[in-house]
Amino acid sequence: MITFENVTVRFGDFTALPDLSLHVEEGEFFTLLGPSGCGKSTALRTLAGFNDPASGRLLVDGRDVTALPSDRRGIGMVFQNYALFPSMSVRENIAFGLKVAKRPKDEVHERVHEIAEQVALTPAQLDKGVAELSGGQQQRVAIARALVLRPRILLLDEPLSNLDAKLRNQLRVQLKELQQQFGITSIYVTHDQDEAMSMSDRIAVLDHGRIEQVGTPREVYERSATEFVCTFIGSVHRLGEQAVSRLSQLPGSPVAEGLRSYVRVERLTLRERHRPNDGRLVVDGVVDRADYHGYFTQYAVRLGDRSVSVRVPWSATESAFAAGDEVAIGVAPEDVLQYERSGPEAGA
Amino acid sequence: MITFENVTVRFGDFTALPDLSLHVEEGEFFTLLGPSGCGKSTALRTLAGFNDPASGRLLVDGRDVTALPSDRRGIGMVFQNYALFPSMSVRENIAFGLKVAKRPKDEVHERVHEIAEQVALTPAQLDKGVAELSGGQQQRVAIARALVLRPRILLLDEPLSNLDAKLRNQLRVQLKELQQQFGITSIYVTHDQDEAMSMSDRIAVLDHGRIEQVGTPREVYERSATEFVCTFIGSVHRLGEQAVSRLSQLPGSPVAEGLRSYVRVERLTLRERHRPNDGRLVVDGVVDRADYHGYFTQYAVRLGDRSVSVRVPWSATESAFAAGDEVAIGVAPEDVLQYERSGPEAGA
Amino acid sequence: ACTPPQSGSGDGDSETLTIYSNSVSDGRGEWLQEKAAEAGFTLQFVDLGGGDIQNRLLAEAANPIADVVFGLNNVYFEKLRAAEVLEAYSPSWSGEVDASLGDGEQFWPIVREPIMLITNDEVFPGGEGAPADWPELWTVPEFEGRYEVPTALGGATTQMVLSGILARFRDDAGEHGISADGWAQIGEFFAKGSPAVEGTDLFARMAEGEVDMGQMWLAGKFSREEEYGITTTAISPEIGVPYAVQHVAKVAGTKNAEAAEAFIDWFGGAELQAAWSNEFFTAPTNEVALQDADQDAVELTDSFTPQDIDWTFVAENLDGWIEKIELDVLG
Amino acid sequence: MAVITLAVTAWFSLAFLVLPNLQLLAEVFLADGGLSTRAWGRLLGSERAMSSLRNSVLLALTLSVTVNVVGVFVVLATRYFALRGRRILWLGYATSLIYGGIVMVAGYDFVYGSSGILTRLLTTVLPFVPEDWFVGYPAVVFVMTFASTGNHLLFLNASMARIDQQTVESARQMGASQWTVLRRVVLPTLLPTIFAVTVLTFLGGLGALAVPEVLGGRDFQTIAPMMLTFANTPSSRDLAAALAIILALFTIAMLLILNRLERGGTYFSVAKVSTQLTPQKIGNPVANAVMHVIAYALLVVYVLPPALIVLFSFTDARSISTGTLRADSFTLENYATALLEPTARWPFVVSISYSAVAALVVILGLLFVVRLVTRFPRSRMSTIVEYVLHIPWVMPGTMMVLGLLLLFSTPQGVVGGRVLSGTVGILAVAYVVGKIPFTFRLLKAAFLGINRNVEEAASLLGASQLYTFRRVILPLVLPTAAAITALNFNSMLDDYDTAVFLAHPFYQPLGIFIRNATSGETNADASALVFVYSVILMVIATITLWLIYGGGAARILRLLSPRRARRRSGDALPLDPADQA
Ligand SMILES: Nc1ncnc2c1ncn2[C@@H]1O[C@H](COP(=O)(O)OP(=O)(O)OP(=O)(O)O)[C@@H](O)[C@H]1O
Ligand SMILES: Nc1ncnc2c1ncn2[C@@H]1O[C@H](COP(=O)(O)OP(=O)(O)OP(=O)(O)O)[C@@H](O)[C@H]1O
Ligand SMILES: [Mg+2]
Ligand SMILES: [Mg+2]
Repeated sequence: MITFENVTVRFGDFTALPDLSLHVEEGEFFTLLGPSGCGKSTALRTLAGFNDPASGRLLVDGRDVTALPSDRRGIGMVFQNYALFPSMSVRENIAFGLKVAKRPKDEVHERVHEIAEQVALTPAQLDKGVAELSGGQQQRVAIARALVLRPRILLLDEPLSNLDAKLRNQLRVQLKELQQQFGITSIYVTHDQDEAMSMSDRIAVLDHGRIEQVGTPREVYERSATEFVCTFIGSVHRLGEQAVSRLSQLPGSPVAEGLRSYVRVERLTLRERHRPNDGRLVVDGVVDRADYHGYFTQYAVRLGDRSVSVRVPWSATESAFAAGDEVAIGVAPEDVLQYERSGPEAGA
Repeated sequence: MITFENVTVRFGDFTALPDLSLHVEEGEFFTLLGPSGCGKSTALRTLAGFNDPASGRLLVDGRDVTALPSDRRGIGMVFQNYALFPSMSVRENIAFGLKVAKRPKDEVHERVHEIAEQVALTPAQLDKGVAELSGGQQQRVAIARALVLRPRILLLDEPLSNLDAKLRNQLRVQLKELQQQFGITSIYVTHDQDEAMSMSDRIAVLDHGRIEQVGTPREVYERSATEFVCTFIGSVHRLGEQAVSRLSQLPGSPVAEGLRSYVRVERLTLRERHRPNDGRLVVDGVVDRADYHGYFTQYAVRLGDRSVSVRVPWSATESAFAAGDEVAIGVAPEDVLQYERSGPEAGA
Repeated sequence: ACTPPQSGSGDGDSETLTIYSNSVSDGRGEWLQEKAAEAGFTLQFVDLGGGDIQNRLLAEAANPIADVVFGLNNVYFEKLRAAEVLEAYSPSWSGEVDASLGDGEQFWPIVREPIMLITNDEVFPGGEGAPADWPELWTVPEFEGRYEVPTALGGATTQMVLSGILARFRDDAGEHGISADGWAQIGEFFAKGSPAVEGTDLFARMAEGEVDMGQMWLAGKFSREEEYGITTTAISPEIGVPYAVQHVAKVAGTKNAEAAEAFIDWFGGAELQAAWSNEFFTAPTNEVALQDADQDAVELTDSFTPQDIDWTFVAENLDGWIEKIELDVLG
Repeated sequence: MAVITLAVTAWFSLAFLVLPNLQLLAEVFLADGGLSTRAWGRLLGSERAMSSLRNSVLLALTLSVTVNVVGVFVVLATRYFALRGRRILWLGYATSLIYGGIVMVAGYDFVYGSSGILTRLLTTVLPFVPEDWFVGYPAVVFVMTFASTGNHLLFLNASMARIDQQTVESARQMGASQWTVLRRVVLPTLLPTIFAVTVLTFLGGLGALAVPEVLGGRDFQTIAPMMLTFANTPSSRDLAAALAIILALFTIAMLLILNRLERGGTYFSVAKVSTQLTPQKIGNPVANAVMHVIAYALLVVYVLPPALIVLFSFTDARSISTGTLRADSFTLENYATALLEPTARWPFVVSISYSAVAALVVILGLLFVVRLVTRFPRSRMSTIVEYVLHIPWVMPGTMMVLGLLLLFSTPQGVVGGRVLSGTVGILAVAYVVGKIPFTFRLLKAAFLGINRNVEEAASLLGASQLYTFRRVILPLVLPTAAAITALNFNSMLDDYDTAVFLAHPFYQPLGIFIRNATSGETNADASALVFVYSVILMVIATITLWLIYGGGAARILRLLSPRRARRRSGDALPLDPADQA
């Protein structure tokens, strides 16, 4: 449905997107993930028609829209900086698109109230000026303004970044529902892995304007195509050469020597010393610090002169450790992710 | 060190903070947590001197600063809307405070570069205009601008909301380090529970401008004082009356009947049926959907006509389920959180 | 109030004559309109200063809007004629005026008025001790700084005064037809005078004692004396004073040629000129009108000798004089 | 829409800006079949011309500084700082907007002139002060400075309203003093507007006519009167044109410098949602007191002259010229003459209609053009359009007008083969042309203050360019647009220079009427009438300003269309400090 065909975008001499190609299917929930400044917003804005590509084409439904003005692309967008109309009330902001489309008054009124309720804005807030709202409320106005039009294509640039976990979950579910109900093709920018993982059909991981990997959440997480993807998504621990060599010698181990090797921190096991090792590589260490995170605890464990962080989920059967406890860290060979020494140095 | 004494803040007839009292210790990392629009920013802005309290006093170091102009309160702040100076370059934005303080040129230059590096801004970006930065880059400029002054008191209003997980973690660690190194007393606003949990010495949970609970992360999470706190922080599952009654009958159970009862979703266990129950209440169900989240999987389990979501951390020893699998959910009586029917209806 | 008060039915209305004039202010326009209506003319005035009328007529040459122009002095009419803006017409009363005052072909005289040097009677009681002619202003030391000199050179009166002075130094070999001495003299004139103050009348300054004398035209002298409560005397030099003679002419290319001609015949005729004189204290050039004209006005006008000035020469050179004065003399 | 705008702009510029001037320049410079260079030699050889030119440039440069200093202060006192009685201050300072020219000089003369109030005071206390102390360069600068701050009051106020309050807060809170915040954060964001008003001031200085003429004395005469004389003398027009070209060079230099400084800057708030600036309390009590004292001292400076004008408009010519009042000085005769004259009403109708039409046309047209130019700031088209639209600023008014008249008195293909001179329309065209540069410059400044994202958002919501413009952009530039319209309207009411050549005989505007009633060549001395007409014009100007700033228009609109009744903080014109009270 949406295709970026060798799109290049420049700002002066700075190339924000060098040669981006991407295809998004009809009805898909597609996520752009990547470090701050990698060009996610630029990609969305280019699709919406606000940045002129220096070269390349944009296709929507097979039609070349590269030269089409943005109001005729039929795209809805939630802007990263909200871009609310400062001179209008919240209600006027949300109703704007409907009024443009000359919907009857009653319908406008009804739909505005409906969407406002969905994003948890009260009727009293509807009549405030946008500058009188809290940051999160402003963000919700931006979401409501885009959703109320039920566009066929929806671009969302970090739409939930200023919301609390509860509301965030609620809106995630609603966004996803709306998206499925109306078959809206969505491109979503988020820095929140969880969000990306749980909502997306596919994820594209970007770095410096280049695509590192496109795949389902599971593919991207478990079979990260590049070292960058592996280290960017989730927390990983980089294994030392010695550990890799020992892992490769375990029976039936797929681990090869001489490659950069990582293991996701939650796959590390933390046990009392001297428990059976289940075919893992086991290394002894001492707990340095335990950070309580609610449903998991993050331990900093000292192994000689290095410190490794291990994330241990809450579990009724395993006991908790405190600073100073002597522990053993275990790594299973099948959990090791390995990469050629291609990219620049990337630590864990 | 910082005291809010019965502070009331109004906007017109709307009371954003009714009678807020709060005490933050020297060197403490204190977090304000609460739903969007509950008054977190208002509280910070009042402390910084940008909102005049209708009544009440603000004390810093025992000194009444309520009437002091904001530039004489010695407080640093990262604004939720960034409040960058549009007419200045990134460098000038960051150097602003130092120049105002008439620091020598060399020092300014050095400190700007140092802090820029810490927030991962490149020298090339330093010379851009702030409008040419990505959202996350702008946020980092806002952070750098406040940190470079090493204020004794630092107010941070959702300083990391637009950053990707990796950078976020990195900056969290740096913030925390700086805070400890210089003994900066910090008040932090975030909507991210994880962040609140891992960074804070204490957390205040706000709702509608009122404090619901103040305590350490563990207290707030495990011994949530009110139903609001319990349901706002983390994900909980509300237990039906029948389940509560059965739980109360288990041997040595602290569960009482007739109260609203919750259990945190990650404390729910998901097992194959017919395994031993370890003194838990066990309910049979069928897996509806499994959402992959990387280091944990969220299952929607159907129990008769209700659906319960259960978060199962990745674990080598437990097997994964798929939609249609028959499972048993277990609840331990000591994991049940109970509240009087005081507040308004609050679902899980 | 959404239609012009005097218009008939708008553009190109054959009934309405458009008349450019600099002498219809002070109620003269209304009076004339009334009289004209009785005579069957509908008039619409464009009331502007002499220079402005000239410029406007020149610019509109290709598509004239005016039908008739009157009230300007010889210099302007000479220039209009040179630019072929006017059309020859011999009015019915052409025999009743001294045709040599005009060009005897295109523009015809109606009213004449002396341009004078006046002195404050309080300083020079009865003209005692006053200068006898313009050159004394800058040659007699006592008068230095006591006479007003113009600063803006666009006004008709100013131009007459300058012409009156410069014409005495005609030298066809000199710059702009004026001898070097003439330029030196005019330089002295400006250097030793007290520059006029924009927005402050000569009489106001005389009343304040800032200056004692300056240029004025006949009718202006009388109305101002009353207003400021001072009396003045006009100098009557032997060489004479410049007369501003007002003329009337038909504009070339007018769409209402016939009506325009009829108007000119009526306007310059003895009857109307006499009435005009009685109403506005002027001296008509129409000899037939003289008998019924305001005798005081005629007498006063005749009490001065007309200075003998070659107006064609002046018209040819005046712009150059003004330019030179602006650039090299003032300062 | 861009295409239409561009096409219309191109046609209009060609027809009414470029061709008429080319025609005139050709006429004056190509006198005898060849290019005439006579003018340059004449000018360079004239000591007076050169010194006048020097004086004009000196005045323009001086004013660019002094007017900005006073103007910025005035804006701070009425909009930025929370001073007591800001509304009164604003009204007082705004008096400079409702009168000007020779009458304004007279007003100052009543205070500082040889028989002025202050002079009498001074000469009594300090006998050695000469009566005519108020003359020359300092006096001219003084009067013109206070006369020219109106633009600051309107336009700087409007841009100030768009500054994000939180940037001020954050700067304060990083330890910046109020002064530093102002200098480093607030003023830089206002630069486009400051530049725009600086250009206006600079041009005002270059073209200064009445004030130096009266107050300059022998040593400080400027070039404008000379240019006026030359422009009105057919054979000397090449001199006027040559002078115009010299002034144009200065103006272009100024524009180039300012455009360069302006380009590449960011002047819109980059905040997610910016909060409106509220007046700042001055923390330091001494500074606060000083600020109040200066503000009110300035109020007196501003208000005395117009107050005296109103007072003296009820007296006879003699009292006016001598600046003295006696019990029997007062008379209503002047008002009677001015108001009861039977034909007096029509010119008012004509002038108000012309001014309203031209003010609206120019603002509406330029809103589109400026939007185009600011959308594509780096395109060559924008640069060309921008410079072409500045032509009327560099050509002397009379020359512009003559060019129009000359060109359009023969059928011109560019206007469909029609003859325009003699029609009612040509005066309106000239008015529009004359107001283009001023309008363009200030509108551009306003547009630079809008964050592009907002516009983008609207277009994604399906709004056409036009709709976006109307509902999103317009409310944001409305304060400035309204201010421009008001000023344009007021300034055209008493226009003489344009009307004198172009007015249709049946539709002659007020300026001609007033000039006829009051010119020095009428028989009666009409200086008293000048005052009366000025006061009447002041009343009209005040009504215009009230309509726009005092909420008058809003009130009327509300009566006309209840749907628009609700005024949000954003649409309210934030210029009137009362809005923030
Ligand atoms: N200037 C104002 N005028 C009127 N109401 C305001 C103003 N500023 C804030 N409010 C209201 O006060 C309440 C608290 O706002 P505040 O900005 O403190 O919320 P917050 O807790 O920071 O929320 P968020 O997490 O969304 O940023 C909100 O309901 C908001 O609408
Ligand atoms: N108008 C501009 N002029 C110059 N450079 C720009 C401009 N807009 C963006 N950039 C640069 O282009 C790069 C990509 O920006 P973009 O906004 O697409 O990043 P992003 O991936 O959305 O980041 P974030 O997650 O921080 O919002 C950044 O390095 C940014 O500095
Ligand atoms: Mg972005
Ligand atoms: Mg907030």
